[in-house]
Amino acid sequence: MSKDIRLLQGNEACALGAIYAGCDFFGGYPITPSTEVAEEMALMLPKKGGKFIQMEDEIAGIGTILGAAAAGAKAMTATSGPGFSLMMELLGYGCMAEIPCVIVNVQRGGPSTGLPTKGAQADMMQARWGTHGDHPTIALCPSSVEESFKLTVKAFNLAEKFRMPVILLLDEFIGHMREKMQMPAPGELELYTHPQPTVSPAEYTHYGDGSSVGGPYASMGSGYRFNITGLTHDQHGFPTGRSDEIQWKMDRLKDKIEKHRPELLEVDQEFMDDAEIAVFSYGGAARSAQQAIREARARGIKVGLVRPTTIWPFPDQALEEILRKVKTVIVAEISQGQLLGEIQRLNQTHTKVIPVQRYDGEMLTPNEVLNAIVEVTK
Amino acid sequence: MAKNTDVMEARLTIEEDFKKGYDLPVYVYKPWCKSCEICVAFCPKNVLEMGEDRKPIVARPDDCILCKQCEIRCPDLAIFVTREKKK
Amino acid sequence: MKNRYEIRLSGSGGQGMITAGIILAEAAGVYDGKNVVQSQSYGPEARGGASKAEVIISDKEIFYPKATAIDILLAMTQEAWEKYSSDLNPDAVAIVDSWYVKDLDKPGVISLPLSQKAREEVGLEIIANVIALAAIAQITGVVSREALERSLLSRVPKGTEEKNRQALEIGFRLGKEAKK
Amino acid sequence: MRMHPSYEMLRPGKKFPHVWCPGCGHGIVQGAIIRAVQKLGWSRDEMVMVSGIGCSSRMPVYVDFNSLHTAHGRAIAFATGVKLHNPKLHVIVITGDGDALAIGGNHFIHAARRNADLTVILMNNNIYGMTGGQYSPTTPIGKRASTAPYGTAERDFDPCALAKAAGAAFTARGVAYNALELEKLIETALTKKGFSLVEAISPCPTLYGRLNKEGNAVKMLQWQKANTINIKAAEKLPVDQVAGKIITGIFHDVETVPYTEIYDQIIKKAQGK
Repeated sequence: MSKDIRLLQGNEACALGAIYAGCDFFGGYPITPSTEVAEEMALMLPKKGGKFIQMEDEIAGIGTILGAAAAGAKAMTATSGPGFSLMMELLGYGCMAEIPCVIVNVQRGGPSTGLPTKGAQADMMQARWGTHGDHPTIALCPSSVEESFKLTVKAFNLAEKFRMPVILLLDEFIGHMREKMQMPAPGELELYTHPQPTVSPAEYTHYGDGSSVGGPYASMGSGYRFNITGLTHDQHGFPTGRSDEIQWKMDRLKDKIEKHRPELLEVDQEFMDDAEIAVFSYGGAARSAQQAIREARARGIKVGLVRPTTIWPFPDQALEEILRKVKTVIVAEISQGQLLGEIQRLNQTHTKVIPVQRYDGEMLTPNEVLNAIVEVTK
Repeated sequence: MAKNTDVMEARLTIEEDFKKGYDLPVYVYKPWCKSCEICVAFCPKNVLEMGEDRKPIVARPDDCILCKQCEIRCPDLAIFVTREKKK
Repeated sequence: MKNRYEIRLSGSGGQGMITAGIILAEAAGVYDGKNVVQSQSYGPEARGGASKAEVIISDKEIFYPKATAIDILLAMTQEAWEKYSSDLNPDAVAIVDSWYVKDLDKPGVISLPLSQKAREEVGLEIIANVIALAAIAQITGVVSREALERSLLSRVPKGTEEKNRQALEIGFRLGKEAKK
Repeated sequence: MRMHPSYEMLRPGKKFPHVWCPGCGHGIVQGAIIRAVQKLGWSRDEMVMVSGIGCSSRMPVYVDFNSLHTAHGRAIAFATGVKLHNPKLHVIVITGDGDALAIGGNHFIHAARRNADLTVILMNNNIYGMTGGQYSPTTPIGKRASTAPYGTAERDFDPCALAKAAGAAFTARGVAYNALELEKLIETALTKKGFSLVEAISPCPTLYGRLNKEGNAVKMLQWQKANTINIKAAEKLPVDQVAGKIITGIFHDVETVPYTEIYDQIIKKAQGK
């Protein structure tokens, strides 16, 4: 079979990745710069017998995918900036009710309407803390069109396995640029779909022990009747005010991340074996960092790149080890310092940390990163 | 005080009462009754009245015409007619 | 032959610069097997006013996706020329539309009757972008003729293939004449 | 012996009585819904009850259907997803006047517009009960609420007229007092294709009744009894005898092709069939 190589936008690759992952429901509201995801899904889903619906706003967009997912769909929505803000309440609902779905946020400049057609990386903290209350978060950050495809597939797998919304944190730079990629053949990438319960309906508990990570859970209409609520609930899904049951639920949510960090975390490293300087970057900004470190290496500077593709949960341990190992860390991002704050939190060894930031709607340039690297060596 | 029970407990209690010979045309499952008096007020034959425990009692069972007005209007599913109307 | 080209296609909204960028990127990336990144300006600034698409074509991996020093510039309007011709490489190839771009403040610019030929020979001004792509391919060799044709024909609406082939031929011819 | 006929539809393991106040009309509406579904003989596995937030929205946990208690105002959005993904399911939305018409007003009108195949039971008690008696989009002008201590300055919505204007296939109104008529309206609405609305006027004696000196549950139901006119009777009466009354019955009933069926056509078209 000949290779299927296509020129795709990051947004299109995201939509194609969703289809590859088995997504059969998309609900959303158009917003720049994420709209191509919706347009592609509107075109492709009905061909596969799936459903696309354009809702009246982003709240309805995430609401309708949560409903579809409760009824058994692999569901996705896509949005940007203001739309992501509107989705925050129901993102929390998805965490509490443990409903798998994928939420794509193609980041644009903000706050408010901000820069509809220009990129940013300033929603990292919103992805983590935007909805209220203690809750788990999984967010993935692609740096290329191919990664946009592959991390969308991974987002679906994690959503299904961990029973929760997973955020794909794209940015306008990656979402809108076109690169070629080789389409994975069917079966080439691993797909995960959660198992269905095997116990009798009378014995079934929707939030029973063992169902939080990789365990079975039922869909509405499958013969298992259960209650779902955004209220804090017991293992049957019934609202509770009992502190022991509240504690159980909150620990369940926390533990599914905390006890499974290794399989969630992914940190890409380049030229780090002998590096004395580490550039920490992710998403669109990492493209500039990748070029800058190559130019610096050509000048004989021992610099490497550390690029988390899982940004939440934050890869504390891996980055802390690097902070201990290198002399200087440069944090390159397209925001006023969200990745930086996390690095500073981890920096117990007081390694020198230098921010390189840009937040004028443009990408960081390789020169901006390179200058910072060169400055360190002086 | 109302006691919280689930529907299985309610059914068992009611069945038990019938086994013991309960024979009135209307049954009140008291744990679920909130004493709103709707059943008493809208009974067309004045069969019910409020007891000392603020729950309805079937005071005039012979007057009951099995119309189920109490049953369909009870917000708490705490009262029902125990016999079907003869057709 | 250089191993990396930064190309900017500029004009006004509606002249098909973004489509041209995608066709060029696909030709070089999918059919010629090069590494390629395409980006463009979006939103209100791309409607009506000056619009641009950028393509980077390289034998090596491309990291930073935006153009910084232009090797090939196409300007289809005077406004685009003025807005987007400031960061040309010293040896850059600059091609402009002879009908719309009259004031040239740099030497060595190749001025071609792209829109004029589109109107006169094909009867469709909109197809000037295809003529331009063919001329670029002919003059710079940044993309093969075969790749350009395959990419173009895979993207154009059904029923317009013949007109697009005709436009390609015009562009190749203009390119050859310009090289002499 | 005869058991209470609604008990077979109650959620196993859930403790009763439910959370509603003594005499709250919501329990009467719940009874009417249960009886309507029993009459239709539909399998509980195929029933999905979706609600938002508020007093009425607590209903789904008590009924042994698939149930989805969502966020404030968003029930219809969730329900649209459930139904579109699995059109075989019968989807009932349980909502209140604040939930459906204030925070959820946009979803309400758009579901009617796109003719989402849902049955919305809007339990209208003219007030926010759960949060302590604030005024809602259906609190009549001049009536008191905790946030309208001198009476509201706002006009109220007519949910049935709103839904019809937005494109609903079926609209009807019933009152808790006339639970049998309400049951019949709900049964009819459930069998309708497309977006159907039943507005159930449900007294809130604890807050609305007390704040507006309308008496206890019994007095409020007696008021309903005296002030409700079926639309068929109302049409024959002079206007002055109808003013200020609650009109019940079916207001709007048209045959439509629901959204889910139109989307099936879209799928066929996309697949070139």
